Amino acid sequence: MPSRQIYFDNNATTPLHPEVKKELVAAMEMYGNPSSMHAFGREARANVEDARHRVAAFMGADESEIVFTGSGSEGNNTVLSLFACGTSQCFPGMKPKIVTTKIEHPCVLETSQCLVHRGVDVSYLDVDAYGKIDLGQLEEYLKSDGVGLVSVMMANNEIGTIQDIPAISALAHQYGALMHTDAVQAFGKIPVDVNELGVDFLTISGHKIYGPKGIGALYVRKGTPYCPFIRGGHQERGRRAGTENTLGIMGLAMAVDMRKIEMAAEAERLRGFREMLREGISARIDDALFNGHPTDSIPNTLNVSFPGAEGESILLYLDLAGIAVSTGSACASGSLDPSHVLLATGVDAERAHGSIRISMGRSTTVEDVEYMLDVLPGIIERIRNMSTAYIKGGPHAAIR
Amino acid sequence: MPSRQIYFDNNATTPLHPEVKKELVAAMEMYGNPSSMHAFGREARANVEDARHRVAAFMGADESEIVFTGSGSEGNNTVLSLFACGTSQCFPGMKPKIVTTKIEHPCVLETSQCLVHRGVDVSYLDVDAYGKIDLGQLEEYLKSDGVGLVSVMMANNEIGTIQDIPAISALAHQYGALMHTDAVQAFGKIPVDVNELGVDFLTISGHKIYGPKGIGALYVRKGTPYCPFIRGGHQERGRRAGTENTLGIMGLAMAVDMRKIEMAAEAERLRGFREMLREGISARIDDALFNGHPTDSIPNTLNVSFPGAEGESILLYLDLAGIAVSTGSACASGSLDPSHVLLATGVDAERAHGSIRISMGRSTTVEDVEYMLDVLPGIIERIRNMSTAYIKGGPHAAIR
Amino acid sequence: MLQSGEWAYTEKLKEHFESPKNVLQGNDTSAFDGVGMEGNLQCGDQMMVAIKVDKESEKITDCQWKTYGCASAIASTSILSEMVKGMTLDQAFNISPKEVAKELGGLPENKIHCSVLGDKALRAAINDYFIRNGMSDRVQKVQARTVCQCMNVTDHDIEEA
Ligand SMILES: Cc1ncc(COP(=O)(O)O)c(C=O)c1O
Ligand SMILES: Cc1ncc(COP(=O)(O)O)c(C=O)c1O
Ligand code: FES
Ligand code: FES
Repeated sequence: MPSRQIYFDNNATTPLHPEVKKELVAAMEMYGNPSSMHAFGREARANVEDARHRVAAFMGADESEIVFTGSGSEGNNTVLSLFACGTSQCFPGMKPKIVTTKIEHPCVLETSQCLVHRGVDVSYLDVDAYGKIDLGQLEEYLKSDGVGLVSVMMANNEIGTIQDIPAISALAHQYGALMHTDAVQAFGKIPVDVNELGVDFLTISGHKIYGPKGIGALYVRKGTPYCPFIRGGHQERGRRAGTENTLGIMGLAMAVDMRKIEMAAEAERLRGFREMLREGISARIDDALFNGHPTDSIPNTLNVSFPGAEGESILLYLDLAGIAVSTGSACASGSLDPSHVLLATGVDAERAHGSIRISMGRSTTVEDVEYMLDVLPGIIERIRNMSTAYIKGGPHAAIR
Repeated sequence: MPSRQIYFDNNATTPLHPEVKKELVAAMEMYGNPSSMHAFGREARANVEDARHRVAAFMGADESEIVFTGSGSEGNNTVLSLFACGTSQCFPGMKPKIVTTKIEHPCVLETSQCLVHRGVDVSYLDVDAYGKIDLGQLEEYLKSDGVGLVSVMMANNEIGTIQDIPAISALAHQYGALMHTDAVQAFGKIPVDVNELGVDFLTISGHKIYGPKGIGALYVRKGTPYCPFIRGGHQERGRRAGTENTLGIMGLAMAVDMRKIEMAAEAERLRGFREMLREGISARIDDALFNGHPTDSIPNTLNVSFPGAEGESILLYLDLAGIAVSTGSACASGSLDPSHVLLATGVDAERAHGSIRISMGRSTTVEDVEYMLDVLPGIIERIRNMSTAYIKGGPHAAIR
Repeated sequence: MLQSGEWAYTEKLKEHFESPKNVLQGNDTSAFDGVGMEGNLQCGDQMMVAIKVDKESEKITDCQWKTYGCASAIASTSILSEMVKGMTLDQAFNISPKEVAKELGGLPENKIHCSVLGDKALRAAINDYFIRNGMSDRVQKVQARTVCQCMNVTDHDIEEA
């Protein structure tokens, strides 16, 4: 075991907040089914509804607009699948046409691909070099008529780039489309208010905000057509079947409460660390290329490519030094394709393959950042010395 | 608060096993994402795969055949939805015709109804007075050709009746259909072995076996065509997207381990208690009518109707006495329709409305049973005295 | 974490459910001046209300009832039977389910319909009184139940498990 263990992979998942742990331990004693009428059930119901209220409040929503889900992926699947609902009974006036982007999370992209087999038309917006979509292109798609849903993620998980959701919502609504944003990476890192954003649907996930894994929430604006994805019971007002995950729900609400307290100061601090990292890396490593938007970005995330060094090697050498990061590429998830997000920003496959994502969190210290800056240059140098692909100041240097 | 609190609603949900609580507390310290390559991720991965192995082993399955889900409802939705997959790529040779029963859980019945809008043909088998399906009727449906799936629950949640799954599987396979069983209520109460049952799919849920809510597992026999329901990442070998609920998965595995140890002796004990209840109720209360099969039934469950006494009133008077039961009727769920299960067994609406379900669990004691037998007769008498509907020894008495 | 687990309904409702007032003992209603029956067992709710009336003042002097119904039906009819004593037939006829629910301190949304039944049975009893006493002209139609009440219930919140 390395002497230090530093976790720079908070966009993948986060440790439980100490207050969440406490809440979970307390909640373990409560076991009623919120749907039961007896005392055990009523206690569970009261706690679930209290949690719903707290989650809703932090995003400016009404509690009736919150549906608890089993994950961010489920939330996104739920929204997209609405547009393939086979019956006009449950989703009247549904227009089976979706516009989304090339840089969405796989749970949006793969669901979209499946929906095509179910008669839904899907278009993918391009992004610029910073990962931002173009409102002009969106408007063109919207003009072609019949778009039922625009789904654009609020902040990208790999490069951190934040989209202008209020403007996108306004445009979508102007053309009669509904608006969804996957806010899994934005929620709890930057302010998220459903009314300021103007969205009809918004997805969040517990484990990205120091809450439990396996719990999420979906915001559904009052009056928006809806059809359950997991069908069955009357749980969640008939919007999501399955006995409520009371432990997860109470843990999520506590995580949200803590975000409310900690988010602003933490963002400030992490933004400072990120600039330390950016400057330190630039100063100590040749030809480092930063990916994503330099400022319109969630404060904890820094994505950087090192031409000539393959991402997975960097990840594993860092791991040996006790530092956990992820590769921008999907290698980590078992595929060898370079990151679809980086490719969409127009970088070449080599740069995409040679990237790592550093994602900090609430426990990140200045010492962690300094240790990273001490360790990383040696690792990159070592890999590049082994590499067939690195020529110092080579073609990449020019586009830095 | 009443002086005693007795929980007779274990079919709705169960308290966490003390060992599961311990496991959850330990697991809270582990937070890596099992998909991450670094040390944090590898630790989580190892724990998830260990859990998968243990869950698989207890049902005689191979670990590669287990997909962790977010609930029993999700598992059932997943299996049924396969048969509406719009593309032959992911589900070749799919025959969009399902045969199920009239007494399934709402998550099967409502999903079936939705699939009809997606081009799937669904038939519902009748049941006899004990809640058993008729193999002859099943064979007739199968003969009419093109049935892709037979889905029959192993044990019913309301009346406890157990179906002859091995015979049903054999018949399904004889006619080229796949076989699914919803074993949410059977698993952990009676032996469940996927090979003895001969099923291709089998659904379980954590919170019915003293494990966490919001976690379940789906058995998918090797080589069976499959298409993910929640789409996205590569998690669960591409069979279920969403960051793995590590806490839930580890809790589920521990719950399964405990079932392995406790199930057999507990079944014996609860069967005894059930007969005590049945005899005591018969002796002390006029015209009590028992629902479900007298012997082919999960050992913890007793469903009984009291003509002239409405189920919700019984439930709430029992609640005032500190005893938690559920109504067989769906009244408790805010809907006034009488239980679809009881109606399917051929009882009239009044008997269906006047039923309660007593479902015992691992902590049930003989004192609990005696207290119930002390309290229940007075409550029924009281309600019947207020009732417009009870005539002692009336029409119902004859059919007892 | 909330330490709830207390009775979901109001104290008042709980009180009337625990000790319902004016339940008719036995099945004999011959001593009463008007009897009304509403609902049916198929829907899981049936209500019978019997009243005694002072002919002179047309005031209700006694009101007893029986029900096949849930806690809300029991409690709301119990409280209704208290409310109408001393009222004239016209006053009693015009009590709305809302007033009954208010008297109980409120009812959950999905239980409002349960309180309607007692009310309807009371009106039927009043109409019965008019018919028995040759005042058929005073019979007011109780709003016809075209669809079964049960179908209109908002059934989300809670679910069987
Ligand atoms: C027979 C049966 N199937 C499925 C389910 C659904 O399980 P879950 O609550 O985990 O979604 C239940 C219980 O709720 C059940 O009793
Ligand atoms: C942007 C984004 N959307 C959705 C998800 C999926 O969330 P979950 O793992 O809770 O399914 C993730 C993370 O995995 C994500 O980063
Ligand atoms: S009814 Fe099937 S998706 Fe809406
Ligand atoms: S590809 Fe969409 S359901 Fe199989």
